[in-house]
Amino acid sequence: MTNELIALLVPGLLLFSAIFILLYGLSTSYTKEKGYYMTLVTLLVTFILAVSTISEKHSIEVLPDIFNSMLVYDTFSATFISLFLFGGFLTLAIAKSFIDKTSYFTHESFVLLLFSLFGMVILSMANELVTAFVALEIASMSVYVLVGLNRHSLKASEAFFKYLLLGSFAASFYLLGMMLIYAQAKTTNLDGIAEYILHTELHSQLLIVAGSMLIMITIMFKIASVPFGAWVIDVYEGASLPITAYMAGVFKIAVFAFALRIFLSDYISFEAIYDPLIIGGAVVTMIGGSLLAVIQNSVKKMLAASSVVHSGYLLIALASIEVSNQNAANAIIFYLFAYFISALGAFGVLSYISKGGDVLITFSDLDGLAKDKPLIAASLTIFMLSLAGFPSTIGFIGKFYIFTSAIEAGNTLLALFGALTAFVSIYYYFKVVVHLYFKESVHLSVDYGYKVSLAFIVISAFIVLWGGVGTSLLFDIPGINELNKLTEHSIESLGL
Amino acid sequence: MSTLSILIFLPIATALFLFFIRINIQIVKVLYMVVTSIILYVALKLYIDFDPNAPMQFVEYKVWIREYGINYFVGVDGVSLGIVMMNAILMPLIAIALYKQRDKHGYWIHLLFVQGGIMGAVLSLDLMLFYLFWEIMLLPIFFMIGLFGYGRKNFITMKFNMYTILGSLVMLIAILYIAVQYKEQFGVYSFSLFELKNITLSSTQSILVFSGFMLAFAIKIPIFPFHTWLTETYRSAPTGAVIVMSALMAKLGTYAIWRFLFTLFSDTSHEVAPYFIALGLFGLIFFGISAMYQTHLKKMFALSSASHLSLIVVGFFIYDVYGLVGSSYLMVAHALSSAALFLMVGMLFERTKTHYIDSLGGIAKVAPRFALFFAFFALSIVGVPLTAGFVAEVLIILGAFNYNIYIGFITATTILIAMLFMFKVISKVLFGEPNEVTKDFQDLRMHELFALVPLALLVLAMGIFPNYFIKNIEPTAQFYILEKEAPKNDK
Amino acid sequence: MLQEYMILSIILFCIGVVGLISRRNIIVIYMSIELLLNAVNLSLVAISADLADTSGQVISLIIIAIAASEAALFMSLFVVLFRNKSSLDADLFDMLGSKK
Amino acid sequence: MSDSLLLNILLLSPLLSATLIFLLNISIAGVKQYIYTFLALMGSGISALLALYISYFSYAENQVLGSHLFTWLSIENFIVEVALKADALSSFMILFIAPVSFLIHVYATGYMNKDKSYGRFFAYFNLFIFFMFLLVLADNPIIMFIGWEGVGLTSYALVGFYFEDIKNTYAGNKAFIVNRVGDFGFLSALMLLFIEVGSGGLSFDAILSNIGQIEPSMLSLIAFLLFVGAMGKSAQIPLFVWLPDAMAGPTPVSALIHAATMVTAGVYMVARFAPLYNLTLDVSLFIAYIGAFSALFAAIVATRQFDIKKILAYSTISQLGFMFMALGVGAYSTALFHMFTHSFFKALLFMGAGAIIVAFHHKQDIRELRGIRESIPALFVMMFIATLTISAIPPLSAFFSKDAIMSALYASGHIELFIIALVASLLTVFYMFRLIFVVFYSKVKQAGASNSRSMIYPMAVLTILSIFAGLLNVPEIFGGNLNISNWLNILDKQFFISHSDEIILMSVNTLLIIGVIFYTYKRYAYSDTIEKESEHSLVANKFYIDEIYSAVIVKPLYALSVIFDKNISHHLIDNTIHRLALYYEKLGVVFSYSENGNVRYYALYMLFGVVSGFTYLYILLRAAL
Amino acid sequence: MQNEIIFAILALLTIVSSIVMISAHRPIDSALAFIVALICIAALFGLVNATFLFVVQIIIYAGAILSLILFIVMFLNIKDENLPDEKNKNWWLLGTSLIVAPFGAILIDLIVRSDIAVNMVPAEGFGGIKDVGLTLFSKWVLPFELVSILLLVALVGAVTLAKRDN
Repeated sequence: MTNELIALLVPGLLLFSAIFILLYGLSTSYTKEKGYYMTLVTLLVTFILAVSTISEKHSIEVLPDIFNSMLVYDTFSATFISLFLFGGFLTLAIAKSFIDKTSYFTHESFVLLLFSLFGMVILSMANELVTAFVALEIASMSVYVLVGLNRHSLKASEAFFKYLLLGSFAASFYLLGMMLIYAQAKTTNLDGIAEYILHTELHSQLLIVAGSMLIMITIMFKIASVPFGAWVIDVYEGASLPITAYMAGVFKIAVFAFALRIFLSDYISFEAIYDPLIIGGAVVTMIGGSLLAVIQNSVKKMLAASSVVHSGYLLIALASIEVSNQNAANAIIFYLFAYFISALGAFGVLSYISKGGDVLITFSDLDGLAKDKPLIAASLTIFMLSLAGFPSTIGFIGKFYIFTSAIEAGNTLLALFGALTAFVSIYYYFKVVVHLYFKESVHLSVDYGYKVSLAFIVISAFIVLWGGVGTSLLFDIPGINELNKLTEHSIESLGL
Repeated sequence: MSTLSILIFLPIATALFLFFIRINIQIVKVLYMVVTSIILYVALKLYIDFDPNAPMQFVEYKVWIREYGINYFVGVDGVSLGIVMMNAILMPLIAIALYKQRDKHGYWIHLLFVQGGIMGAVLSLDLMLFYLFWEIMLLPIFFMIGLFGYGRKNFITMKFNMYTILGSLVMLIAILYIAVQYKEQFGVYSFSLFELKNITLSSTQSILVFSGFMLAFAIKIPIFPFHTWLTETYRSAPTGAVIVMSALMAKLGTYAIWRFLFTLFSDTSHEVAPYFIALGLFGLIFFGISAMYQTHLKKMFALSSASHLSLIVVGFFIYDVYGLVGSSYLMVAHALSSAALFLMVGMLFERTKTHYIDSLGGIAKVAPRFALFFAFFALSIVGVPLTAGFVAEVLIILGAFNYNIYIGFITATTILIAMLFMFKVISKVLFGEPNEVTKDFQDLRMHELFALVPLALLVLAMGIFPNYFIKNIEPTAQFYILEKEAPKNDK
Repeated sequence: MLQEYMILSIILFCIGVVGLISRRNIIVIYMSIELLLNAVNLSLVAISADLADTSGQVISLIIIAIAASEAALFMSLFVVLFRNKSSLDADLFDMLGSKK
Repeated sequence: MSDSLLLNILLLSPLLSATLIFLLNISIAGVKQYIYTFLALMGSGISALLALYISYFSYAENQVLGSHLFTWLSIENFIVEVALKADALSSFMILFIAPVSFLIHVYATGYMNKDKSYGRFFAYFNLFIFFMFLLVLADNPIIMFIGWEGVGLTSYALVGFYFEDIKNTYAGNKAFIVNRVGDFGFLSALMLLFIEVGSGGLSFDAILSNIGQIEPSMLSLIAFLLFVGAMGKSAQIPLFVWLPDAMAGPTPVSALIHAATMVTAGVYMVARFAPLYNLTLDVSLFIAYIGAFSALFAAIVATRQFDIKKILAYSTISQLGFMFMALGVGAYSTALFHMFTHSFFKALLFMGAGAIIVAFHHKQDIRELRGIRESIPALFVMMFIATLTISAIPPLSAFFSKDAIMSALYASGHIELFIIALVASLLTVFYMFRLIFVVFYSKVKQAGASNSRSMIYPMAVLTILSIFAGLLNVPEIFGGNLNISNWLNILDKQFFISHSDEIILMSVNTLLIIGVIFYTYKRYAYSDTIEKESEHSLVANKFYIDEIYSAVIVKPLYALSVIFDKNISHHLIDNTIHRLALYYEKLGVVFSYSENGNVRYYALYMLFGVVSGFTYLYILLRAAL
Repeated sequence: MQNEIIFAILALLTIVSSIVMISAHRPIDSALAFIVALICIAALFGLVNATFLFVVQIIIYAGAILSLILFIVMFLNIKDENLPDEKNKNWWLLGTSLIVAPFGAILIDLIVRSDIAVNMVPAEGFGGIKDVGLTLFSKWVLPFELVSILLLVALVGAVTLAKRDN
């Protein structure tokens, strides 16, 4: 199959499947099981399709005549598409127990999930601001609704409200920025903008600078960087666990797919202007996130707050992208993968043990889980270690790349600062471990069942470990080197 | 698989295997014994095959993360040999001494894990590999304290963990920094110790990077003022963990000073040596005096360890052949003695349920063998002749006098410092009339003797025939001294 | 005319922002958001006229469509919120905060 | 039998017997006592015989035995061989150490009879002898230091032998700790010596032949530090405090360690380094003064003690002071000779005291031991002879040795030293006869158990030695030829004193002594004077030296410990860290006020972000344009 | 010149009505003010020949969306006493205006500084339905199609959230 075909097939399949389930859901023969498995199969198939194109460097415009060069399918987008399709698959797979035990995962939820993934797929391929925006909105709106899926929960409604309101607010900044860029560059195509920047002086780029800044603010909003990310804890808390996992892991990747593309193609010329801003953003994000994370009693909120810190790390890497050296971009992709698999696992474990309830999972709810369910506890511990950046987990390699790239770009102090926030993060991540292992159990032994969910949790844990130490020396399974190669190809394919 | 890899990965693999397989605790213990015995056997073979005059031996080199030049690169020389041997010897002995007391899978699994971790950290010649092991050996200890500790164990294990990780993270940045510098100067990434030492750094840079490394080591050792995690942690930790911490992990900190700082920043190390000597000497006296008023055995021994570790630091930073050899020797000697002492404190606690010296007494009357060994190891800490500690202290003091006469005098106080508290311990614990707590004190059982006798013999052997052991360390030390004195070619 | 249009659009945008933040009534907040979008539209149309290129208008058309979809969500939001608390006061919905 | 083997056997036979006893003791319960006795006596007996043999050959044929066992350490220049050498000095040392040890062993088999820790005692005892031999036979100072520390260690174990009474343990601790303070000096000196001249080898010969290269101030420092070691071991001011307390040990221990052997190690060491001290006259004089003050001080304190062993202990300090005086003025062989005689009579005194103690139900206070002459006539005779000896009544052995010291002091020109020595020697007579008269010449009578023969016979041997040992070194004035001094052949300073002066000195001295004896007799014999003497006077309380040490050293250290651990480690550092963590969390709480859940505030933060970002951007762009 | 005057009047009207919109106490007043603003904006569209957009603006915004708002206001039947008691409303308005002012000022300054106008003369039929349609289906077909999906998503979402339980 040609890459172009796959580029069309993947979103097409998602869309088709979404609409099919939407319609099929009205039929009486529809059951939740069927919808679930259809979605799962769709994700698996599309993932396989996407992943088949990541092994080599390539870059094509998808139907350039019809789509007017608005879509680009390159290794970069293929990588990202594979990533979040895999993420979506994993979220759903782990969430099986949660979905079965709750009533509000109707067929629409699967539809919206597919739609959001569709939006993300387009977003990662979009090479034009309006297309990207619409794709982003498709993804966002699906997620807004997914957040508020549990209509009877006050929390979910409130989360939906906040996310929608602030999301729209942020979106309007994007539009304003896009308008300013368009006003000056007279085009919304990324390549066109890049060309304009290349051929003009700074005094005729003022609006582009301002507009790019506004777009960046939207991105910062989506990845929940301080001060634009105040929503994140509330929304993560309000949303049901699989959705939170989905947002934290998958959606963030999609946003970064676009952010990286736009950054590498356009913004990089303004590196000198934006770097201090991003660095400032990274610093306040890391501080703010870790401040909020240390005080939380709820594990979910802690994870939410800590996701802010992780955004800070990503911003470090973003600030470290240089014209001459784009290692930082590789680092971002790697880190995204590392974070997504770990966060997904962590939220997945929570969703697995939450039994579908709306209750907060506080730290003390985890007390003594290790005695009862050693496998779950071990997996959660591995995820925590990875999030904390403990060596031998993928999270460490991610941080390693980010810090290295930061130092390479001369941001040694920033890297040091990142290390210090990582230090603080040890506190709240290890707190989970302490509760899991060292506290006496308060509740009776529960059988959670759902070996499939458990299996996927364990698989994720293994990926986390393998990504931390894995090497083809031992087994012929792709390890760190291969992931690294992949990120490199992705970034290089942008220039093709 | 070759020797060093067996040393590193056999315990880890067994630990992982045991983690996933739920089997009878007796089988776990047997397996533990089998594995640690194999390790001991391999280590002994290594010791015999070791060629004192060759620089780095049994080297294994495999590419790990190609892009960043991170490799699985291990090797052993005179410095690491001592810790490897200690690690191999102590682990089975811990099991022999404790096998009746600990009926939890986790205890043994974590011990195996930490054995592998320490082996890895000691043998690594690649900075990232070192960092990896340096960090992961923390985990088993974290778990052991949390799972099997006493008192406010959760708080304390967290504190210990965070404290150590703070240092490690700063060190990580330092490692990355020099790696990036290497890349800028040589065009490729490398984390290999022997390649990184070729980089040229300005003096500010190298002092900063040095401090980054040193912070991690200083916390692990610990050097004043980074010691405040120490007493509480030792107090709360279960016997196995305390032994590992005091006998092995703390030594890793000092070992790393030699292995990494002296290799990478030999000039800077030399420049800042006076400060660290001063800090070490201060710590030596400070911890020694602090220990005087303690009544909790483990806290006191913790401070005693800290005092000796400060001495080791002094010995290293004196940076002549006597200091280096003496400190390396003290690392091993102190590992043996403190391991044995903590082991015995564990036995004491198991029998009397107390760690406070004020509530003990008269044990010598009811348990002469216990008293004998306890006194022997306590005295070996004090450094009486014919024990290993004496040899090491003499060498360090010699080095110190060689360095500077005043430093020499202060260093020589080490022969006084340990006595301040050790005799109090011996008297209060062993002597006097037995009281309510100790009147039914059971003397050493056979298996405990089996664990302690080899340690005692080794301490004696190292004290009486030091030359046999030191000949393995000396060439390496000489090599470092030569390197220090040789001018850097491109400066 | 382009600059004047854009300045007006910025002013409207700012007014929209003020309304969004200052008002507690969610309906007014929603209208402020619409105002933001309209402000952008205004400029786009002006740019389009200035360039003599309809693209700008098409974009604003798309934005209107987006606004419409937002409207749909907001309508359902009103319903959900009102159902829950019988009020559309934004300040009442603060139960998720992390304030200690 | 080769010579080096002899030396090795001499050294190792006590070690072997110690090890065997020790292993038997810890591994098998209820070993018959005679097995221990046999092993212990074998160990010390063999070495005693060998010692006599070796000394004889050294004396007669001037041969130097040597033995090289193995290399202890070899790092660069620091090459320490475990080598033994029996030159004249060493031979002289083992000449009295080994036999006295053996005798005390025999005595101890009686003293410790039926003791439940019989085996342990002899294990320590033999180990002690091993270390003592190592000390005197070592061919280099490092090995000597090992022996030096080793005797301290075994002394610690033996002083605290009856550990059920925690006070004994503390006495042992004190002994070891104070000794170690001296060792600190000794070790430092050794290190400095090595650094200065170590490249030429570490054997005594090598060192002493190279000391000329050391600059004088350094040499003085080394000499001083070495003497600090001697101070500790030989219980001189200010490091004497351990010795009286060390009497807590069983009496054979006091006899062997704290009278005859270990405490003399300091003297041996100074004599060993005689060439060095000959170059550092300032330090030598210092030694002399320390010796003088120790002699006087201890003698004064001894006059108001009531514990029979404490009196003897102070007497030992005092006698050691005499030796150091002699050493200080350069009369090395004189000092050594006094040490030689002292070891006999002081051991005898201690053994006698021990025998009394055993016979009279472990009473040690002379006020409770009154009137015991009738029940132990043999003991009385021996004790009396020993007292006469220590008083330097001619022609008993100490007369020759002490008189030689007095002459040397007088001749050295340091009259003040001479006067102090004279006063101290008179005080010696006073306190010794006070002891004798109080205990044996009393109106009250009491009966005690009789002593076993194993205790009496060694004492008898020692009595004979005490009487006649002086003949080995009869000065010219009595027609002797100073056999021992000649044999030792140490670089003694030569003093010239006319025979007439010497005779006057002797006679005056003797007369004074006899006068003091009479005074003492008047004062104490058949009188209650002793009951009236206060226990609380300045002298009885040893000038409050222990209290002063406690207040000046121990208490401040303890206070420092509290300050270090509590105030600095805990309050200052640890609490700062905790507080930092706490503040971080508090800051988190404060920060969480911003996360108040109100969506409009969230929007406001975004606006803040946007505005500040744009302000920054604008400033930057303005600057760029 | 005529255009400028009309622009000035419309701009003023837009601004005033927007301010009224955000400051009116009752939502119904806001909505009415918003209608005025929207119509003014539509007129401003018309002023630059965007005739199709003019129509769309009137129909969709002023017509559809606003009636939706009004419908909601009526449907939910929010009484005056149910309205939020916005005591500090004016302070908020003032404060936020002050905060946002630099943002606006900076953007306006940048716009003034940038010489972006090209002043192309529009062709005949510019901004008409045909013109817009052609552009939409040639150049912007992808966003257009995507918008359709977006609307579908919104629809599904709205239904999901607002539907009653069965």
